[in-house]
Amino acid sequence: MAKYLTQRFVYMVITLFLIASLTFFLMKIIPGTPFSNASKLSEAQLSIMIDKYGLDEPVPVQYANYLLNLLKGDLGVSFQFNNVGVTDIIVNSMGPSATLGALAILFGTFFGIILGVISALKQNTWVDYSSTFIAVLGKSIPSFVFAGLLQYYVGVKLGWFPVAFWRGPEYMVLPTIALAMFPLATASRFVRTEMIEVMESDYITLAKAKGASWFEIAFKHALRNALIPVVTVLGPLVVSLMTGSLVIEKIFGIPGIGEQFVKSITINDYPVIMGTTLLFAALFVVVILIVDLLYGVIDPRIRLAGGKK
Amino acid sequence: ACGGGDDAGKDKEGADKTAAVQELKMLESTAIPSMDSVMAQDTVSFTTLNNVNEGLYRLDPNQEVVEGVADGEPTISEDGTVYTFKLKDAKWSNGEPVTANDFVYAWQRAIDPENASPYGPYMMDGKIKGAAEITAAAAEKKEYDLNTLGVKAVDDKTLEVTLERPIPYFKSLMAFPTFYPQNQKFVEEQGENFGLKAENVLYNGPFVLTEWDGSTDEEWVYAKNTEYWDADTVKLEKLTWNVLKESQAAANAFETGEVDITGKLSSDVVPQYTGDERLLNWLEPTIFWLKMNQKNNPALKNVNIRKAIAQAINKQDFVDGVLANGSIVANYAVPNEFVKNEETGEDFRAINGNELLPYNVDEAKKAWEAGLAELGTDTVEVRYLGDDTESAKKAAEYVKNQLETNLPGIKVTVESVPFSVRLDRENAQDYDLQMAGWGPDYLDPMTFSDLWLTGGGNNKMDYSNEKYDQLVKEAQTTLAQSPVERYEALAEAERILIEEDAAIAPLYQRSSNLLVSEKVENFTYHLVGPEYSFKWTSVK
Amino acid sequence: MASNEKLLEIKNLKQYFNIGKPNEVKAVDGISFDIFKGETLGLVGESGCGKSTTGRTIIRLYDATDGEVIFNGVDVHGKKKKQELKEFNRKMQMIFQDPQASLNPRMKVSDIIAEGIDIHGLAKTKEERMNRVVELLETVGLNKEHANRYPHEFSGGQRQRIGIARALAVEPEFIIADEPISALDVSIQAQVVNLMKKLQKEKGLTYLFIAHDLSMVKYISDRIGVMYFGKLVELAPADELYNNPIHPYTQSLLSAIPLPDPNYERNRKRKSYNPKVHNYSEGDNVQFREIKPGHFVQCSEKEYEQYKAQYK
Amino acid sequence: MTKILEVNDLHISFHTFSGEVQAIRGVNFDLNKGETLAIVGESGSGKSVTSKAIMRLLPESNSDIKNGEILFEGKDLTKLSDKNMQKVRGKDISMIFQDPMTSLNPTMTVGKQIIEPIVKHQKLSKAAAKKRAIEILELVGIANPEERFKQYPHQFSGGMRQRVVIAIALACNPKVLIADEPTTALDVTIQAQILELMKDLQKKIDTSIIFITHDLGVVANVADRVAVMYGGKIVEIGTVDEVFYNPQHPYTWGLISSMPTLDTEDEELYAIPGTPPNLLHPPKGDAFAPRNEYAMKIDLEEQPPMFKVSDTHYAATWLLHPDAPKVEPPPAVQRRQRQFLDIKEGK
Amino acid sequence: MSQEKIAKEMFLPAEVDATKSEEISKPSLNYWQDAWLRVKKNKGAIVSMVILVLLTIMALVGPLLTNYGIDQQNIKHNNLPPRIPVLEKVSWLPFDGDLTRKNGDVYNAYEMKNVDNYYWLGTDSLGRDIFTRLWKGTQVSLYIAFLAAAIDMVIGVLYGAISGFVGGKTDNFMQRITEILVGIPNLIVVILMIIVMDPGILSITIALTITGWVGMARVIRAQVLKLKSQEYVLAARTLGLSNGKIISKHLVPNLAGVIIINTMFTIPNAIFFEAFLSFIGLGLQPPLASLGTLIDDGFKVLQLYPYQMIIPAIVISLIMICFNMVADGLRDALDPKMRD
Ligand SMILES: Nc1ncnc2c1ncn2[C@@H]1O[C@H](COP(=O)(O)OP(=O)(O)OP(=O)(O)O)[C@@H](O)[C@H]1O
Ligand SMILES: Nc1ncnc2c1ncn2[C@@H]1O[C@H](COP(=O)(O)OP(=O)(O)OP(=O)(O)O)[C@@H](O)[C@H]1O
Ligand SMILES: [Mg+2]
Ligand SMILES: [Mg+2]
Repeated sequence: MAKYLTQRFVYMVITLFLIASLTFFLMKIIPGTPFSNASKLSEAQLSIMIDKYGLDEPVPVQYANYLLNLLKGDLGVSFQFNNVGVTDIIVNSMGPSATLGALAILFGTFFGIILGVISALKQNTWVDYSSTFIAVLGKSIPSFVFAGLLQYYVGVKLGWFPVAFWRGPEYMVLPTIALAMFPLATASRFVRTEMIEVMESDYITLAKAKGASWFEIAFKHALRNALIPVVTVLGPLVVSLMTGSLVIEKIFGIPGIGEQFVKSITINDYPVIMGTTLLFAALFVVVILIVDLLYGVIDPRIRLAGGKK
Repeated sequence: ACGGGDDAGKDKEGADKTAAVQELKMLESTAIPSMDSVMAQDTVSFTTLNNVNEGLYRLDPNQEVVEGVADGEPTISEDGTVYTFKLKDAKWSNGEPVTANDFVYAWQRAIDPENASPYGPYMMDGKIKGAAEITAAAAEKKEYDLNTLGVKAVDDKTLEVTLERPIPYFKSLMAFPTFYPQNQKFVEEQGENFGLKAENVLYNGPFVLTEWDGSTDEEWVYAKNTEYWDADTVKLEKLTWNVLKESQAAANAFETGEVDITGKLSSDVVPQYTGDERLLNWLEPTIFWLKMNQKNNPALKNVNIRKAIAQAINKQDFVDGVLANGSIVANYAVPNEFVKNEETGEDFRAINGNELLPYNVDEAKKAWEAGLAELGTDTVEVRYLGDDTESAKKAAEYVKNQLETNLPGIKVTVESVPFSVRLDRENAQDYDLQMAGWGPDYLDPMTFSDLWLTGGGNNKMDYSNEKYDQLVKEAQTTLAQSPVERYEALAEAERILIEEDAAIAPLYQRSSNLLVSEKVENFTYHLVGPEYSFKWTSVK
Repeated sequence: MASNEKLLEIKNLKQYFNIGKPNEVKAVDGISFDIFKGETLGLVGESGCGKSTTGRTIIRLYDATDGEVIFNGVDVHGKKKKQELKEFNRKMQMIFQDPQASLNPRMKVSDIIAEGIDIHGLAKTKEERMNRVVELLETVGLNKEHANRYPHEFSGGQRQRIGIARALAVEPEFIIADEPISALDVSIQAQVVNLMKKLQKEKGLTYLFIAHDLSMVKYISDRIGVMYFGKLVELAPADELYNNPIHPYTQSLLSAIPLPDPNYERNRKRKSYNPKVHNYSEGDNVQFREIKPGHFVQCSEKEYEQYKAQYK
Repeated sequence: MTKILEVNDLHISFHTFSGEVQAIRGVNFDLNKGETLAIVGESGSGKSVTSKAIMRLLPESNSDIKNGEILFEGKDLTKLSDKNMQKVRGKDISMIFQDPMTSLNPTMTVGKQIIEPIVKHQKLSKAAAKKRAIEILELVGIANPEERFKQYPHQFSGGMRQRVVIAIALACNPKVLIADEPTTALDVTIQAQILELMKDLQKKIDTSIIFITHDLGVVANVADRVAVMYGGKIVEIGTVDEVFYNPQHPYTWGLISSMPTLDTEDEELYAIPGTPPNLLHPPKGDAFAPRNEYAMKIDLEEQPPMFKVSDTHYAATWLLHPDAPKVEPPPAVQRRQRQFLDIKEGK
Repeated sequence: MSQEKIAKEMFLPAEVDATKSEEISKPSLNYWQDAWLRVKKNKGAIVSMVILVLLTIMALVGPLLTNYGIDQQNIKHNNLPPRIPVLEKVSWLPFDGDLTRKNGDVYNAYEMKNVDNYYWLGTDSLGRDIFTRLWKGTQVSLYIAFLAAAIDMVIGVLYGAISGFVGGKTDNFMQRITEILVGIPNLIVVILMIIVMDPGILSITIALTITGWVGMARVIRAQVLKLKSQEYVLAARTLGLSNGKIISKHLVPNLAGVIIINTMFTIPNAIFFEAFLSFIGLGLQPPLASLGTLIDDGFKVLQLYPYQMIIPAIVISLIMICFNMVADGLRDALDPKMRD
């Protein structure tokens, strides 16, 4: 296990290194300056600013500096915010995004799983068809449309929940629902397919033969096995939530990292772009690792074999 | 500001019965990037600074320059280049007095190349004596001395400023946050942290900033500054800000009472509120125009072609049908309702009116034929550079369609790029037509006129007309102190620019729209620099 | 039937998997035996003992870890030219266990059977090719209507016969049959076994017949080898092995097989095998030794003496 | 001898893409207390469907019990509510499946899987159930039961897993145990152990066993009585000696003589020609007729009824009709019949 | 036995031809025909296919059915709701040109603007005919989807097949690469690619492709690994078939099902992703429209002119639903596990 983890760790570091390098060089190709009011600056002034941010050094030197700073855990300073460290920006805006993402994934997968289980058990009945319909809608309606509709109809028209901001639990309801639609749909589709397959397996027949009730069969025996492949899609799902949340954050005025990221892209705030990319990537590889470890939790065969093969 | 909280609490209780609670909620489109007046470079920062700090002067609800820290009018030297300001007994929120040295310190910081303040040199170079030299020296990596900047504390309460040349609008410039004072001791104490959070800033304005956790915080609060010299005027006890970028969401939040004032709304949302009294609409001094780059495309060197393009776009349809937000057709290069002649009180636009090379398909076609004949071709291909925002894309589609419909033989390729890329390509002059907008930083036509000087920093389209240059130069120098002639010179320059040379093709002057709840009284917006002042605002 | 001419000599063949890794498997661990022209050598043993691996290594599906496979006097695993390889591929063929998995579901029966013909250019024209296919189909008891059908349309027994036809198409001398009947129904097994026997008679084929159904193995084989954990533990003529099993594992195996004879079953006593009974020590030279003429057993020197005395 | 289970005129169909598969077309048999009834027959003849029907484990979506009753201690299982059926399953009737590798839940400890029916049906406390489970594990010959209790199926070898499956099936001392090819996936040596184990346990708890297999050797080993199925019907049923030594149905003949015994010599094996019937369109007459070299015209026209051979022995072939001509069974069968006479005399 | 007497001659030996029982009564069907039969039984899939075909046809001919050009603007006619001749008389259908104000007033936009034309699905803010643009947008969205799917198919299939077939060190190495690629969040690559390149269909497609193929590659690799050790492949090797032939004759045809199914799932993803990119402003260049940009445009005026979003949203949802249904149907039909 320890060996497996070390190996994974090495891959993670390599991945992150590659991503860091890739973004760094991409940043160098991207046209445009990071100075938002460049049109108002004189040449002399621009050169002073370029000098200050070290953008005039040869690219390899910049690269080396960047990597060195990275090693020290220093992600640099934002261009858009005066003197604000990228780390601070990320730390501050991560909170709402993480909360929202976590809520959505919990809510989405939870209901997705329930929906999936039900439609698998009631295969080819109206229950199944309507949950299929919900799932397909959830996958086909872009989340921003969904968010807009929720905001207007549930927020403004019905007035059930606040329409924007991030101040407390009631503020989380609408964005969570909007963001959860996709994982919900994905999870429910996956669970359904897997459940149907699992329900046909011998050990389920054996469980039936033992006299287990359908509830026990579905939730004690089948679900766990059906979840093994679902966990695989969970990883990318978590990441798709981060990307999805960028839209949701925009619509609901949530001070999250997705919004921050898009903004930094539009104004070429290199340090923030690179920092956020690295963070996303790091999150991603960690999530994938967690998913792999989760496999072990769910599936004892893998746990004891010491890692997935 | 100690004890201020308690007072506010008391007031609130009392107010419940007698008067309305003096609290409002407002929206902004982004968080506050900087609370260091020297480093600030965006409207959100400027607006905040304007409400929690104060310079020598400030703008009032009528866009007039009124007293800030300065006590009365400055004394101006004969040649109009030395200004001496007397200061009031204003206080910083830590109790220290605001002194002349605070201004000197702040201005020097702003010009100091070490800090690379984006606005310092922009606001000072060519205006404050010695500023341009410092910047130039630093750019060439030479020695420079901050003390050569033309600003001096004669004593604690007297500030002397030396200008490069007479600047008629200098007083209004003093309302701009880059020229605000800073408490040297506090700034140096704070070091790196200065301006990062609410507690790392000193306040001398009508409000203090509370609950601001730094640049990523999307919710912040103004509280009344009881130490402010004019605290009696300030009614509002608390103003809560939130960031909400999507206009529709903002309108939704407004509808549910979540906020009392929205930020500026995009034009998509505005039509929903046509005829609604809560919709506040005013004309911004921001013009959008097509820059026609004469560098690359030979066709655009031809004045007839440019005239054809300028006259071929139905601007009225565009502002009515597409924008539908109160924006108006612009057949000019200096905005309407922007500046008035000090002497006559007449709007600058009164001179040239709104008829410089207006939409006229027949004329456009004529010019087009003529131009094509001169070029000896019958097709012209142009690249159109624009932003990649929704509204910019819409404008692009419209312009492309208009040109291609009205000018047979033209082919427009639209390139929508992110803002930073557009700037980059503008700097590289890598475009044919560019949809760009310009908003002023101070209240003077010059902020628009000097754009088109030969080799000017913002020309970036190889436009050059000696007569134009001469007129603008005169306005900057010899005519600086004779407002009427000066305006006439600038108006003539504008006429040359548009009517004779068709250097740019103005499209529209933008209008701002926001939703303001009926209970808000004296909501104050500005045309340059900071966007809003809440000093005079109250709740009904 | 069987001659004394060696068709195949296997010398100390080893096949290890995942060498050097923690999950190294010594699937075949040094086995030696000969197969004579025209005979059927049966190979039995419990699941996972390396029977299939032996077969697959012989036919070069795996590269042997060590040892030699000499076919018609030529080392199969030596370096080979393309042409030689092709020749070898023609001479030696294989029939697989799972009649479902061994036929490409996307190919027509005629193409499956003709695959070898195509590869080796055994038919000049389309017609000739088709004639060959029909001939082969008839050889295995199917008819030409079947040629244009897909494998899933056939029953298990029919599929297995198609597999045999495919092997026969290249006119091999030697066929490795890896459990050709274990996936088939009892009522159909006989069809295949009869067919294999018939083909052997007609074409003088040599078989390596891998199975774990001992009564069928005994029925079809001339000699039988018993494998245990990658090693050959006993090799003897079929009757001899059944009547006089020497190695304790063979004895245990034989005693475990139920026969369709209730009376016999009521009296059968099962012996169990524990490898510890050998009590081999470090220095024991455990080897394949001939106890009786043609009857080989894996044993130590001591056991050898003991067996010899016992089975005079 | 008390009848514990009785299956009467069972007809089962499946609705599939291609149409209605008449998998079971009138099956009758009964099971006595304490006996082992083996059901043999080739693949697809309906053995598993019959057993699943008893357990009511057929897929609800496409299976259809068209007719017949399954009487367990007098009550008709086909009419029980789902709830009541759950009480029967695992407690009164339990089942062992073919593949030990797939019939255990890979994500549940073995112990939990054994405990489940005990807690459910015997209403024991968790602790008591665990004790019982460990006893049973010991009973089926698993060493270190405490240790093994906590392990997962993949940590068990195939033979051990099958023992666990048996342990589960026996956990509540069922009255009927249905074993559907319980040893097919196992090695002969392990198979032998499992068979011995089952026989031992049967003696201890006096269960009736329905043992499904197509290995006649195994049948000979375990069965008291044998039912031979073909094409969705039972074509011959009798005691093990009767079926093995005096088979009457030509299919049974084929089956028995296609297996070489250890002393079958060089002669060609008897092979049943052709392929099994397509139950989508079952033939009008005897399903076996197309493969039957003794077929008569009536075989093609009408399905044969069960003819009584002895009190315990019945076969469904027109050959037993008094009007039918006497035919010579294949040599292997004749040999067996002779053996049968010997045995009878020996008694 | 209560049977009537059976005639004697019935007991005469019957002519049974054993070979006859080897005959196969079913008509010969190859894999695809068989799969098609199954798909045909799946009504949802068939209806979906028909809808998709119709949508594709409309995407091609739709823009030609009106007199309006894709980019033909008439600002005076902007923001008109749908109005269709004849159907406008049917009061419960939303094709009468009526609009509802925020305060609930209903007015006829056509009358108000004095427009006589019929815009079947209304006009947008630039006065362009939505019907025309809708089909153009569908065309572009489908194009993006198919292109992305095609590239994904080529790269993913090749990569996976090579990795799986060659195996050993190569496989190990290639696996590491995909692992790392998977480690890079999709969105980041896409966004970075799009800002580095000029925005437009091509860059969207390339961006989509860069990471999109990994999933396919993994599936294919797993499948190839499985197929590689299938006995029929072994059989071909014992016959001396070359690797190339093994791939083309044995592997590729057996991978086809998996490839098709995967592609069916890729397509809606691509469409969805393009819509998402449009929303964050990284989508197509005007005046080109895709369903994504149409929805995005419409979204902005949802409260005023709901039809501008609802119409393209219906089409995109329809496409998504149909592809999902077809994919599900194909999976059921092509998956060997589901065969009876
Ligand atoms: N390609 C391979 N890689 C790793 N191990 C393998 C491979 N092929 C076979 N083995 C291992 O080698 C051993 C022998 O396997 P083999 O298939 O030869 O057994 P067998 O006697 O044919 O068994 P069965 O009767 O089940 O077919 C087994 O432990 C198996 O797991
Ligand atoms: N769920 C099902 N759907 C459709 N047909 C089925 C189903 N289950 C069984 N059948 C059909 O019923 C018939 C009898 O099947 P059954 O499983 O009982 O055979 P079996 O005698 O157990 O065979 P085997 O020895 O292969 O296990 C077969 O033709 C089979 O195809
Ligand atoms: Mg094998
Ligand atoms: Mg079965």
